[in-house]
Amino acid sequence: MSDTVKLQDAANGRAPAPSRQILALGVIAVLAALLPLVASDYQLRFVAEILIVGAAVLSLDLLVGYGGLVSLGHATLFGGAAYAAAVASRSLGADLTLMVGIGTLTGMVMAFITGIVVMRTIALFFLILTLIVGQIFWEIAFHWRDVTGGADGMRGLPTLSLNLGVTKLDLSSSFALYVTAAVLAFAAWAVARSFVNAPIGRALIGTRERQLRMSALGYDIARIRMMALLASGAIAGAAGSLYPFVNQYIGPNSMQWTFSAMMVVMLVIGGVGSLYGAFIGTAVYLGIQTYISSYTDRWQLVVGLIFVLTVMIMPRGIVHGVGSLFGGKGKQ
Amino acid sequence: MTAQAFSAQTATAIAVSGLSAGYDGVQVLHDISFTLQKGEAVALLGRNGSGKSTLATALFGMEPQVSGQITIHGADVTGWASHRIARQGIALVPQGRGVFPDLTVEENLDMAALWSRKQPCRSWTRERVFDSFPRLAERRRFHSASLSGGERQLLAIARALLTQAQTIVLDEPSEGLSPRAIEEVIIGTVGQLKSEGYTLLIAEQNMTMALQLAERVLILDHGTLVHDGGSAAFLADEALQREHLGL
Amino acid sequence: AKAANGSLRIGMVTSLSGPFAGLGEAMRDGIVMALEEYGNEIAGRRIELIVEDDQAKPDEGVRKFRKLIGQDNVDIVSGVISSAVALAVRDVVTEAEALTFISAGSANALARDAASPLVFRPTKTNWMLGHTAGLWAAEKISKTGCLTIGADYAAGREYIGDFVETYTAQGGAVGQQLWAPLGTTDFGPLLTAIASVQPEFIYSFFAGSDAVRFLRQMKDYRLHEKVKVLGGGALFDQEDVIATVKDAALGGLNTCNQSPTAPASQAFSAAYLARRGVLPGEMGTAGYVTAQVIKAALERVGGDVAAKDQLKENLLALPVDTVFGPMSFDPRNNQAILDIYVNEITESADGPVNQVIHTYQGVQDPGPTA
Amino acid sequence: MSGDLLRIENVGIAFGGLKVLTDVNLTVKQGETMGLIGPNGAGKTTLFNIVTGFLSPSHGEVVFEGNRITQTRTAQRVRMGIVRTFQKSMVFPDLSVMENLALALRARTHGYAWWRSGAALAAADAKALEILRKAGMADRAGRVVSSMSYGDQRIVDVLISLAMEPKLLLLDEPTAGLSKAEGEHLIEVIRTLCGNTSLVLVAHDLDIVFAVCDRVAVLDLGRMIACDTPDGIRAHEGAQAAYLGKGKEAVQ
Amino acid sequence: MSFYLVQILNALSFSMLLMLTGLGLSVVLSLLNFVNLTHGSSFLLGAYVSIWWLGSGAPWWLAFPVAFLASALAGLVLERFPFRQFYTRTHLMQVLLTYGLSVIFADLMRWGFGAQIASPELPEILSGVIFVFDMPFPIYRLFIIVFGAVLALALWFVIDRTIWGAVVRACVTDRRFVETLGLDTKRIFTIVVAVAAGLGGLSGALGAGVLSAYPGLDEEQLILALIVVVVGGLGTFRGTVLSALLLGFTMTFTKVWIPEMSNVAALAIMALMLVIAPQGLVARKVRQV
Ligand SMILES: Nc1ncnc2c1ncn2[C@@H]1O[C@H](COP(=O)(O)OP(=O)(O)OP(=O)(O)O)[C@@H](O)[C@H]1O
Ligand SMILES: Nc1ncnc2c1ncn2[C@@H]1O[C@H](COP(=O)(O)OP(=O)(O)OP(=O)(O)O)[C@@H](O)[C@H]1O
Ligand SMILES: [Mg+2]
Ligand SMILES: [Mg+2]
Repeated sequence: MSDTVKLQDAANGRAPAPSRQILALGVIAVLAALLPLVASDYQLRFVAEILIVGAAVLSLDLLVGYGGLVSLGHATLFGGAAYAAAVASRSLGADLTLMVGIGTLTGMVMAFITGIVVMRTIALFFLILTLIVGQIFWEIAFHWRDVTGGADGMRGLPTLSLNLGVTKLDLSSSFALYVTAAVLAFAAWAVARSFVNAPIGRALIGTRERQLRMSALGYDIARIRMMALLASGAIAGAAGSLYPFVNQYIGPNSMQWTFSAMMVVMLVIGGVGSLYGAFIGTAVYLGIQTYISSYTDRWQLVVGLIFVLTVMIMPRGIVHGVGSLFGGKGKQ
Repeated sequence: MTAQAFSAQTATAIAVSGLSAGYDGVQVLHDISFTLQKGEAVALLGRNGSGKSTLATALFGMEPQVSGQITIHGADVTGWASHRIARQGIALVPQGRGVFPDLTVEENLDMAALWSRKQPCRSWTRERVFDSFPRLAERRRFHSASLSGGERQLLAIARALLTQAQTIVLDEPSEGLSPRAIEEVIIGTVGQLKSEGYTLLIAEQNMTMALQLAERVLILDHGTLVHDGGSAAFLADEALQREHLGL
Repeated sequence: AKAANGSLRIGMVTSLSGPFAGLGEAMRDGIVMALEEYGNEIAGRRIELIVEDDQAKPDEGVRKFRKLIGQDNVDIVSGVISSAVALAVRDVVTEAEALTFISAGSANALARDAASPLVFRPTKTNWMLGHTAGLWAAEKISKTGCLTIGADYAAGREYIGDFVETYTAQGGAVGQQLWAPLGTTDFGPLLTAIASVQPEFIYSFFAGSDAVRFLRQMKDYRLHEKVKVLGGGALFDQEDVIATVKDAALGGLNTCNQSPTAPASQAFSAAYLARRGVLPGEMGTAGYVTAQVIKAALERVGGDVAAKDQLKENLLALPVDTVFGPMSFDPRNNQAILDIYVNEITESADGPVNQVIHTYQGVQDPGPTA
Repeated sequence: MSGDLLRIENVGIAFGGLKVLTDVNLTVKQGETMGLIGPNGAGKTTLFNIVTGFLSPSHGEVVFEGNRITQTRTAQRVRMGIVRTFQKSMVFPDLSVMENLALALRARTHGYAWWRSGAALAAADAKALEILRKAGMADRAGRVVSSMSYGDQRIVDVLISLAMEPKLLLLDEPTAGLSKAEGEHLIEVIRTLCGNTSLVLVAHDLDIVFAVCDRVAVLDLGRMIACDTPDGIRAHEGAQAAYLGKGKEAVQ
Repeated sequence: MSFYLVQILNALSFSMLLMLTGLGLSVVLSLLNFVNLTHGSSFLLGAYVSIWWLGSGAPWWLAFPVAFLASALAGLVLERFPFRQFYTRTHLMQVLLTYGLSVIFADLMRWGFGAQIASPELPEILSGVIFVFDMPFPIYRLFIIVFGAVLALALWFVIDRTIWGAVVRACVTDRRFVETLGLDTKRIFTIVVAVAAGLGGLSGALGAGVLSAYPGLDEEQLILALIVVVVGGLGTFRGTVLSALLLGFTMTFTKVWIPEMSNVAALAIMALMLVIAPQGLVARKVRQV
């Protein structure tokens, strides 16, 4: 029996033993708990933003890393949910559970609509079709001035709160926002991980590897892809629902293709197919963008160089790159 | 400097010494040395995974080489780019056919003749190929992806011929061919080549067929060259066959 | 929290990349120019300027404002070209109670329901330009044969809407209204439509590369000689547009809070020309004006930036002399009340230039009541 | 009727005016092993494509267990129990052998499941391992398929199909590229693993075909020219001419 | 009547502009299967170079070959390093690499040519108008239509009608086997990438007369080009032309009839095309099994 288990692990590429994983999670939890003690308000809020955007990037990893489906329309799932939450909050108030619920649902609905359109395409065709569908959504948000505020976006939103029945917890402080984002990020990771380790996740990998073979095995490719899209949309939507409350603002930029492209870049920098790499990529991207530009006018040059160097030196992202630097083998 | 010019200079077609090669990290071939004289037909036998294909592609500089030296028609080609090696007058019929699927049959053939089109002596022309393989003539404007497995194999062989190379490495040419096609194409056409003075290295699983053509046998086992000798002696030695080929 | 005589930090967020990069550079040069003139010292305090890039994206703008306030501890924040960014940061600076000077983002809302106690706007609102253009058109051009064409986004809608409202209130009648998506590359189809309508004049709002392409293609289709163009200031921005399209702009009319030939701007225009090789457009001037207003505000409280209420009261009390012209602030919304120029593009020694042909004095946005 | 698993009725197909199959009729009985031979380009693979739904015929019907399936989608047919292998082996190159098999094993039970008990998964994995043991490949279970030799990849390809537990298994030259010994070994594996599955075997190695098949059908130029027991085919003049060429030493 | 005639001419010239932008990209993408996002940079470089050339007083018609050469040279250098290492990598890696490069180039060009919008001074012969009945139509746009058509024909001939197009396509399937036929694939790739970049520059030079040049134009054009090429279908040249015409005509006529929905309509048409033909308008149908 024991050799069965070993073989199975090798086969599935679940490299780290459970104990090591628990250790890693513990370390992260401790660091996360310590952060508020050392970070300023501004920095905490920045981390919260990283976690929220990171969760959306992680949901993109489901499609890119496991399904081989590079989407240039992912921001619409995120931004669409953000708009839905923002619009709802105006009349219903910004209760956390309500917002996340609405966001998740919107994300899934938009993923479903996108899915129906893009289902039969792959590779570059998928990329372009998601781009086009995303831009159509964007155009709608951009022109539906009565609801979305058009190019100016929406401001003046209520602050986020959590209704606990007896009391109402105000979540507008940086600290509360950070905690909320951290919980969301963890939940997103856990959901995504359970997805990729479940049979559906492996089937998704199968469609990436050899679509024809999958249909010869009797799998319904469209169904697998749709499920991945829905899962991804749900996570992106949940993340998106918090986004308006980080800045008390939501604008069409959060749905634009440039934001989708940014998410892809974040993902690749962090490491495709590792899930948690999404957070690292997001942190690095937002970090350099926010800090380097203070030092030099040529910051775009620096950012470009970083992209180029990343793919040349760490083709599989920071997650694997750093791993191999320290002698870890990373999974093959 | 044409391939013919090279073949004239020397009697050896392929000389390999101390060749080790493999894929990232995994060494597949271990210290292999052998020589093919001009005009020889040699069979390369071995079980699945013993490294026949690796050896064939390594000759063309397609696999990362660890050590050793490869000489083709008198020139030391170690470390050369594949196309330069090919221009020494050696051609490959890759395993699994390796035809270019979204090109038509004609385009596949024209491409093969592209480099050698300015050569003075061209023994194989498109017309001669179509004469020898009427099936391909019928399908000349079809994408080669639409061909059946065996038809692709024919195309791969025809393509190698059109490069005008005098030395041809065939990696499992009989795979997927019907008995009649083996008869006509391999024994017939390839056998004809042999009598025209071509040098042939034939990696095969179909021992019967290989031995009909080859007068010498090389056996690979786990990436090591374990036997190099005449066909007759090999056929007689059942212990050898059992040990390395599992017959 | 800092000693009144320590150095004082001014943060400016502007667009140094993205579609407004050229404008952002000009704005930055404007404020730097002013500060250099002041010897980097205002009201006895050394000035430290920190400039950040918002890429013309609201999210990025918010992040940069937060950074300036939360990490760099600046005393004053300023800048912003895009209206969307200005609106996006409104709640952030309000919550942080940061002293804010919006140099250029001109959405009407910031003078209305989005006005905020510590956010000053030493520049125009879109309404001020659309409204004056409506007045001018009805009075001086024609009450008929008007066609409007504008960029189809928030600012374009505001300009055209405000123009149409005033123009029709003055008895004008608007004919066809055309819209072009933001970032339109080919105006050909719309220009052909204009050619077939043959309007008396058109009122138009485009900015940046859209404006350049619109004017150039007007000329390509030989419409610039046939149809009078009246536009929002950005359509004929001296530095951003006219310097590029040159004689394709000749004969154009615009209403703008800035003009390189306005009396208040004479000295500045010369200095700017010497420094950057072009006459100033709105953004370069806006950068400079921001510094002028900050200087006035600080001097009126002796450099004590912590006394925000005092500063506000003193700033609202008296007009400030700026290169835009005399500027007073509306106590309801901290919005500047400005002279609006009607400029005509005429040939000059320095090439085509915005020549003031009329001045509407003391134009005030309707403000929160609108 | 009860014994007929698959009936191919008057099937024909043409590509751009080129008739590849003409009025092909063929019946595969329950539990039978049928050989399908014919020269290169005769249309064997094309016939498989039609039966599995990768192509739809210009005319004719495919009937499986009494149901017309000519218009049924591939995935649906697989779930009905028609499984094939590919002439050019088609595996999941970047996955391990185990994962390759697991994908096949889960396909019909819980391939889309998100939540599934560990026990169910372990059971499937154990089954995969069992299959590998029987095929003598248990030691290579964790190998990434793309790093295996060509022959081994072919075996994996066949194992994937067997893991589906099909009612009808179409094998397209499974032994091509394998040595005689290995080919025989593979056939052995197939026979031990497939139980009472009906097989259609395309192969150019007549020794194997004649040894394992109950009946043999011969395709030539898209027409079915014979369908008989191995002995009958050996004696069949037309089959001889079409398939074996003049020198007949390939048949002992 | 003349209104519609001119609108058709408008649509044609805009389509040609789209097609020109897509040409170079189409070559690398469908022949080499390499996602080259620096194509927008080539376009912008060509635009700047031609503007500079036209302003310098040198013979105007040389501006186009010069722009071609400048961009081709840049492409040549890039091909040597680092494109060469990336042909066999995944599209995603190619995207990140070339995107990073395009960001670098955008910044370098901004450094060199400034952030201000630049427009070329067209020569006298190209800046007039012709009148279709009574409606004006710029000669420069006619020039674009003719030039584009000629270029498209030439490329179509080389790619679809000579063996060299086939050779390059074969390289994508398996470069190693092309090498065994004695063909120097490295050189082939270098030439293709350089020519494609040159085409990008050339179309930038032509486009500048309509679009002007400014930081950000590279990205705008790149996205349009990507959409045009991919919707057209990879591996064929006709597809790019077809989809450029489709997009050009849709955008032109919706701008007149439903201006607010113009972009949505154009995007929706392109999406519809991909839904109907998931492999692009013109796809090579290849037997799969
Ligand atoms: N791309 C690759 N990466 C890693 N290992 C490989 C690769 N290709 C082959 N191998 C390994 O190299 C060894 C030799 O393979 P090769 O294909 O040369 O064998 P072969 O003798 O041609 O077998 P066959 O008769 O099955 O074609 C095998 O053990 C195989 O696992
Ligand atoms: N999509 C297609 N387009 C054009 N011709 C095709 C297509 N598919 C098959 N053909 C032709 O049909 C014929 C039969 O092909 P098929 O692959 O069925 O042969 P086969 O009997 O399997 O041969 P082999 O033993 O060589 O594999 C071939 O001549 C092939 O060229
Ligand atoms: Mg081999
Ligand atoms: Mg076949």
